[in-house]
Amino acid sequence: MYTEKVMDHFSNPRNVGEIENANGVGEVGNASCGDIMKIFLKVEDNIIKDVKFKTFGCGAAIATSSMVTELAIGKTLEEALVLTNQAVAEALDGLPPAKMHCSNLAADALHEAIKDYQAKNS
Amino acid sequence: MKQIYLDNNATTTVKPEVLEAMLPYFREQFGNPSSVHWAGRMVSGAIEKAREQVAQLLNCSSAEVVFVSCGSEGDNFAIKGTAEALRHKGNHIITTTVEHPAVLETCEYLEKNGFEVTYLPVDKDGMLDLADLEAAISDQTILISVMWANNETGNLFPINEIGEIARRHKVRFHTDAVQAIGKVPVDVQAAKVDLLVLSGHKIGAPKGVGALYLRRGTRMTRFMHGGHQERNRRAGTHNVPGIVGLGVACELARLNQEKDYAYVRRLRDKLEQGILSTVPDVKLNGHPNPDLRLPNTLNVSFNFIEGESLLLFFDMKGIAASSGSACTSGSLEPSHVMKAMGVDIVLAHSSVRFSFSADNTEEEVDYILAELPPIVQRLREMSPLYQR
Amino acid sequence: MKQIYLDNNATTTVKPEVLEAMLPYFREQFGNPSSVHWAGRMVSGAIEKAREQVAQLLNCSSAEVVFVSCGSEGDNFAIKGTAEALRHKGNHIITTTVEHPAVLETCEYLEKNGFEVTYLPVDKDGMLDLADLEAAISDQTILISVMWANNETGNLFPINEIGEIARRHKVRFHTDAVQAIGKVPVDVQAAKVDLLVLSGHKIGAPKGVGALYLRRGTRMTRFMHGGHQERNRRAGTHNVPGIVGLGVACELARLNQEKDYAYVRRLRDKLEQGILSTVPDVKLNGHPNPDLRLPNTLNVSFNFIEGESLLLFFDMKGIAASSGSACTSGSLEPSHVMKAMGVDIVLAHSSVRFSFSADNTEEEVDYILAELPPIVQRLREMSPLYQR
Ligand SMILES: Cc1ncc(COP(=O)(O)O)c(C=O)c1O
Ligand SMILES: Cc1ncc(COP(=O)(O)O)c(C=O)c1O
Ligand code: FES
Ligand code: FES
Repeated sequence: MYTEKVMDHFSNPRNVGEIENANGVGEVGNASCGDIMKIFLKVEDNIIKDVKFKTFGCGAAIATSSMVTELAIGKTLEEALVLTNQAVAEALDGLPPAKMHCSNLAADALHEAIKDYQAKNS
Repeated sequence: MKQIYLDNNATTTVKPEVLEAMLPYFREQFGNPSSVHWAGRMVSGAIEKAREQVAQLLNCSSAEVVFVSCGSEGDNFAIKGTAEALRHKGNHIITTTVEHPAVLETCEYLEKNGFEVTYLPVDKDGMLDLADLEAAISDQTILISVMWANNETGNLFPINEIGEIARRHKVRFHTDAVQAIGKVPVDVQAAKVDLLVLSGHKIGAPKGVGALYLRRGTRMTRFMHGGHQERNRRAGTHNVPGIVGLGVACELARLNQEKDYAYVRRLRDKLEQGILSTVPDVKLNGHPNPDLRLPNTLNVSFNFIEGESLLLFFDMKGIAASSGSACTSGSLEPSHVMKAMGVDIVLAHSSVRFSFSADNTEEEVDYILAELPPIVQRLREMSPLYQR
Repeated sequence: MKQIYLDNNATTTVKPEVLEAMLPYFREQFGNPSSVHWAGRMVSGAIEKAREQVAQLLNCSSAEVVFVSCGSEGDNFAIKGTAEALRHKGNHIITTTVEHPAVLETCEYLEKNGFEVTYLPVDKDGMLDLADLEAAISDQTILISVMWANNETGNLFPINEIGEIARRHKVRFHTDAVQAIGKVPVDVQAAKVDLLVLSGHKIGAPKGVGALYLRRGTRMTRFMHGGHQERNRRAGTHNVPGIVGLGVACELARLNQEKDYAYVRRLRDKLEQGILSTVPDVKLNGHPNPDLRLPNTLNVSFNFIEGESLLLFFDMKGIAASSGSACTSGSLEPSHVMKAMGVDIVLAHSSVRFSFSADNTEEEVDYILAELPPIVQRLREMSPLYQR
């Protein structure tokens, strides 16, 4: 059902955890649909220096969270803001159709975290 | 890699004796039992023998057994066949909120076609209130459909008492006994049921065969129209090997169920107590009294963790279980059974069902009890809901 | 004792390659394809492979194939599912007087539920008049259901032309292709059918499995309510070994049907010519042009003799065939197909069907041609209708 990349990111998720004094935090989803994703950012000079995540959700939810952290690290905020859920799914070699809508929210969580950072720093 | 199969409520492996009995019916004795020639005669006796084996397990007469293709067909037939046959008498059906979709979706379909359905609630332990049931009966009520045992929690419903009530009010009573067969004694006379459904693949027979017990004199509209098979009650060429296999599986169930009950019960209780005593923040789903559940079923919620991800981690250790999480089924809602029991939404998403068969071993339980806590811990550490 | 099986339109033996492909799915790969763990994953690929094999035979996309439990279920689903889904558009169905009971009895059931059904007559050769068909279409017509090939006579209906007419009038078209599959080429695109039914046990797959081709975008009400299997189109745990077997049988049919056609056609023609030239007072039932019949089917009436007694004498010689006699089926009426063709009542009772498979041999035909005349003669001498 899941691609090898999904299983890899699910079983060895990258960047799990919280950042002590994150300067941006974003959360999406809710328990009723089974997915909650939380992204923590460390931004310096408009560049994402560190990202961590915590996720309650299925295999796809955890894998997309892990993948989005890998994709975001080192990017400028502008670059990160154009990262889409679709791009995250593609980086994982695709997701099962049933999971595309429900679990593919990681880029949204990242964008929320960036907006949080921007709100605090403007 | 170890393979520990603890999903026997989903499906079972075919028993060796069952497969052996079936094999001659694919190529050597392949006839159509409706044919008059040697090829047909060879197999018609086999069908009748299997019918007798099913009847013995249920304590009914073989003429009351109709072979169908699966549990879902049995439920569709029982409910739609009753609804149409008794429509002139009334349009009200009583069932529960925790039935299998084969019953629930059939009832919802009938609601779109002029029937009224009462879905009885369950309490936090997943049990019915018989006073509710009796109060729901009106002069329009034509059918009560209550499952014998719930597939997710293993809860056993008070079928004999419901049979009493139904009989007293002269209302027809159907029970989906797909999960009960072979796990607990099932006697259609004692239970006073009029219609009962079972499915082969839950008891060591193959997928693609089931049976409907149809009490003598129960008027039904056909569900499968066509040829005159099964005394005009169900059309379609008989699935001869499947039916032979179902017969043998029922005979094995009759001979072994007492012994198997004690065996799987011991394994299940050990896993249950082990999990409840070693893993924090878990909740048992279903009736706390293990006597009121199937001996083979354990359903627990591992708080803060979504069920599918738990199953996938279990799977990496070779452990096959199932979950009430929405995400495993591709639907958006978590288990309707958990919802009906009022289980908190996160706990509903984090429920896992372990279901045993007599093929499981105590070593397997030990292995799970060793592997499970670190997996739970690891996933909890990823969860935004978990605070140490 | 010799065993010569000439009743392949009733059922076939499972092909060795089919059984071999199925065997691992009873005990080793026994999982439920809906499960997420190893046991489920092992088999879900097998289901999709089989779906592809069915799709290739029919020239459709695999997403358009729905697995069911038999041909009868396929016909019930196709017709009832259309009737309910399109009821708002109209209540008229067109079919023929010579359909299988799975179609006829389903239509009769719908007649009791507010539908109107036109049963098109056939001529003495068992053929339809396409002008009749077109004339029967009204603005209430929601479905045309015409079989691809008749099970009793082997007659082939002009499916491509009917597809044209249906498409032109924007009426949905269903064909029961249970007898055509594996015997003649079946292409759902060329034929412009919207729904097509096939059954495993007529093509060397086991009993208890079939498939419905459901053209993309065809709105249907479910027939089997329950779980979300088959993309919500048909509930019930998949019959994994049966589906795997059906897939292999379809692949074998695709690879071999041209060769098999020529082979069984030669045997059938030899038997046909042999009987017609050596036995007096016989009548061929079905179209006199053998190109307009299935290559494997021969239906002849042996005047003055009741079919069942012929079959029983054949059976004593090891020859398995079937008859359109009322007495073999337990009903009182002789074959509705013979009746629809206007066959005289005595001839209808005396009809016998021989149906070949590629397992039959020329020696078997020689044997029958030797054994048959004295049997016929003997029974005729018992008959009060026979005057030498
Ligand atoms: C033309 C036709 N349609 C439908 C069926 C029913 O198929 P099944 O026996 O698989 O239900 C048959 C065979 O009995 C048949 O010959
Ligand atoms: C309680 C219950 N009823 C009905 C069914 C349906 O049976 P089947 O899968 O044979 O259609 C199942 C199993 O899935 C079940 O657990
Ligand atoms: S958490 Fe529900 S589909 Fe992923
Ligand atoms: S001739 Fe005996 S039943 Fe008809």
